Amino acid sequence: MVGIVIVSHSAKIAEGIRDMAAQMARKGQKIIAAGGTTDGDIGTDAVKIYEAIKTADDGSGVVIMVDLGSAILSTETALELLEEDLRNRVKIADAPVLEGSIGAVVQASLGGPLSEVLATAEDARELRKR
Amino acid sequence: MVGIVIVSHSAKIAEGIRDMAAQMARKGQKIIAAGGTTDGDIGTDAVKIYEAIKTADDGSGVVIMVDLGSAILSTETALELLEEDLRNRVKIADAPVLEGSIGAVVQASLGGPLSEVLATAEDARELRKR
Amino acid sequence: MSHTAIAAIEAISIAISKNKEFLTDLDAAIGDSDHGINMTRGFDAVLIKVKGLPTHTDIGTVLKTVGMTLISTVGGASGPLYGTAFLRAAALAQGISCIGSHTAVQMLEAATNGIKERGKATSGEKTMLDALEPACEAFANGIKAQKSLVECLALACDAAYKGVEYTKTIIATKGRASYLGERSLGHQDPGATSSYIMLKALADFCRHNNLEVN
Amino acid sequence: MSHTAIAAIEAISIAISKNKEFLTDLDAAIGDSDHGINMTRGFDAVLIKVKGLPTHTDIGTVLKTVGMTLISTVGGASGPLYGTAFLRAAALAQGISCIGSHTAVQMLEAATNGIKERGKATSGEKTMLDALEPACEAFANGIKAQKSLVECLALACDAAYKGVEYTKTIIATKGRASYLGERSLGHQDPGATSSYIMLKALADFCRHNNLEVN
Ligand SMILES: Nc1ncnc2c1ncn2[C@@H]1O[C@H](COP(=O)(O)OP(=O)(O)O)[C@@H](O)[C@H]1O
Ligand SMILES: Nc1ncnc2c1ncn2[C@@H]1O[C@H](COP(=O)(O)OP(=O)(O)O)[C@@H](O)[C@H]1O
Ligand SMILES: [Mg+2]
Ligand SMILES: [Mg+2]
Ligand SMILES: [Mg+2]
Ligand SMILES: [Mg+2]
Repeated sequence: MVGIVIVSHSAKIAEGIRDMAAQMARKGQKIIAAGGTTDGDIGTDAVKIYEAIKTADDGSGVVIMVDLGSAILSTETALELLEEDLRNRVKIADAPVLEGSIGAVVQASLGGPLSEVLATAEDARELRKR
Repeated sequence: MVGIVIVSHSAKIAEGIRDMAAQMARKGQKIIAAGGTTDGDIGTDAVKIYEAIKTADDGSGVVIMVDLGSAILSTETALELLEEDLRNRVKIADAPVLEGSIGAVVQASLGGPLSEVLATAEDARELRKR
Repeated sequence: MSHTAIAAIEAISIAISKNKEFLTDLDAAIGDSDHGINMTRGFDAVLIKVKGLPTHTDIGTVLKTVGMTLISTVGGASGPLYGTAFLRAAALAQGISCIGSHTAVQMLEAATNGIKERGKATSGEKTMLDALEPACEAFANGIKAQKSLVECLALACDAAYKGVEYTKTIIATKGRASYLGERSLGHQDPGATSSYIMLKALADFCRHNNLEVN
Repeated sequence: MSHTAIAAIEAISIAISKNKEFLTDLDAAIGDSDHGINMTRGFDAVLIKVKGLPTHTDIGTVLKTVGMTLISTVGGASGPLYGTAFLRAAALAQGISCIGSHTAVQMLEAATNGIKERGKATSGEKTMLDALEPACEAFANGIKAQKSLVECLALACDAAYKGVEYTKTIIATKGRASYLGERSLGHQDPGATSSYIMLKALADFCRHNNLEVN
């Protein structure tokens, strides 16, 4: 199954999204939270994200959900640290972090390939709240 | 200043978003987290949301950010509990919960009126992650 | 009388508790594995609240207490949905300690419409409405045909049961199960099932207690 | 030699620490009040790491250690940005223990380009690039004109300083300050300021130690 990494400035948010998404996941679905700085402050950590990607991948690839601007910068920095082989099957979703994560996890748990999981995550942009 | 209420299925998420958004806020900006069930489980609580709205309003109105489907149902139920006067100055943003909350808080802290805070929250739908 | 209403709520609550795992398992297939947990948490809280009400409370207040408690404790979509249903029914039972047949129909209709409005949903979307709408219709028809309360509730239960079966054949377009698209086919909807369970508990309660509306 | 490189990093680190509150206050006006905190946390961690390196480590490894530590400890946008800058510079200093003037120019350019790529930004967007790009150009021109390292760094600092002043006159279109739109006008950019502070610390360090490139 495609793994999901959730990158947020806040560890609480990344963990909370993981917990919410896990409710919709099949057993064995990897959902890795990579939020906050090592000392528990608000921020992102490219090395933590790099480790999370490696943990999330079982060979099927990884979709990364990110919150704000600098989370993208850290995630792209993390990608640069990966060996090319793995990097080629890692995608950053252009989607809202919470809404996209839920969709991505559902699709990944259905056994969808990387491209479909990414597309489902990005469909969350069209989600309406009213 | 327009108050912001953050409704999520997860208390951690609502609190984390509040903390992240607070970094961008002026003093006195009200950002109220209304996440999770009373017993700490994942879910939403219309009465908790109702209380949050009342706390968030200083007369300028409230923008509510919601995560998924049933958070909307609980929030709309909460609106039904409000007196009409307050209900008329409360809006649910059609926006991603995290991304919209940050924008809404920035705009509210700049002293923007309800309509502008709502519009800024909803602009977050256009935020690109790549 | 309010103690009868409270006893009926208690019967519903017991039925929900008994089906906690069943409902949760149904939700595991097409949702987030919590419907039984949600409903049990909600009705456990309801029981404590309604038992704390003063004797001779009117039925409206009992039902309002149920609704307010459900919206604040269930946690899932079913909380605001069933909560709204009870609140809408409560509004028609304010000050009453005995429900007439006409009022009973109106209350069930108001409850069902409350769910439709709250959920922005209609029949055929694989939700609790697929049990409740036909049940409501069957109940109303029974009353129109001057059948007894017990008979009418039996008709409503039959209709709800068929509705639950029907949900197996359709794709969810509302709620979490809609995330699954076609993969929701073949599974019965947890919310439709809990609606049936509640109606059945109410029907059994009325039958055992020889209750009648007038 | 690596101990010189480490001493230079230490000088930069001290300068950042001294300006912790100043940088944080600048960020409070147009960001999230953490730039000084972020940078100090990052360089505190950097100091521990580089001091733990074996003696005779090449400059590339020192700079790589700085970059890796910054990307993992700073927390804010400046972490991946400055981290990438150091990593790009490090790649040009692999195995070297002494930097030639040509290499020095290339390293500063690689660092600046790393930030441009990582941040998808360019000059005029009210970021650290408004200090770094002119500084980089001034430095390269100085080297081309065969000026001394100390002179070239002085030119770079002047250019960076002007860049910081320039950021007061423009609207942010990258990073958090861009959320403020026109309200970012009149404030100097925290990242441009920290870039200037780091360059100034490096220039002072080289001047005090009579360092020269060849
Ligand atoms: N918009 C809606 N309209 C009507 N019923 C709905 C709607 N959304 C969900 N439901 C009902 O709620 C049930 C799920 O309840 P529950 O599991 O408690 O909530 P959640 O999906 O939030 O976990 C579904 O099986 C369905 O019957
Ligand atoms: N996309 C970008 N490109 C270049 N520099 C940027 C970019 N985004 C932010 N910056 C710089 O980073 C600085 C803010 O750093 P910091 O406060 O540590 O991060 P954050 O904004 O994540 O809290 C800004 O002042 C700006 O100079
Ligand atoms: Mg559920
Ligand atoms: Mg749920
Ligand atoms: Mg900052
Ligand atoms: Mg920050």
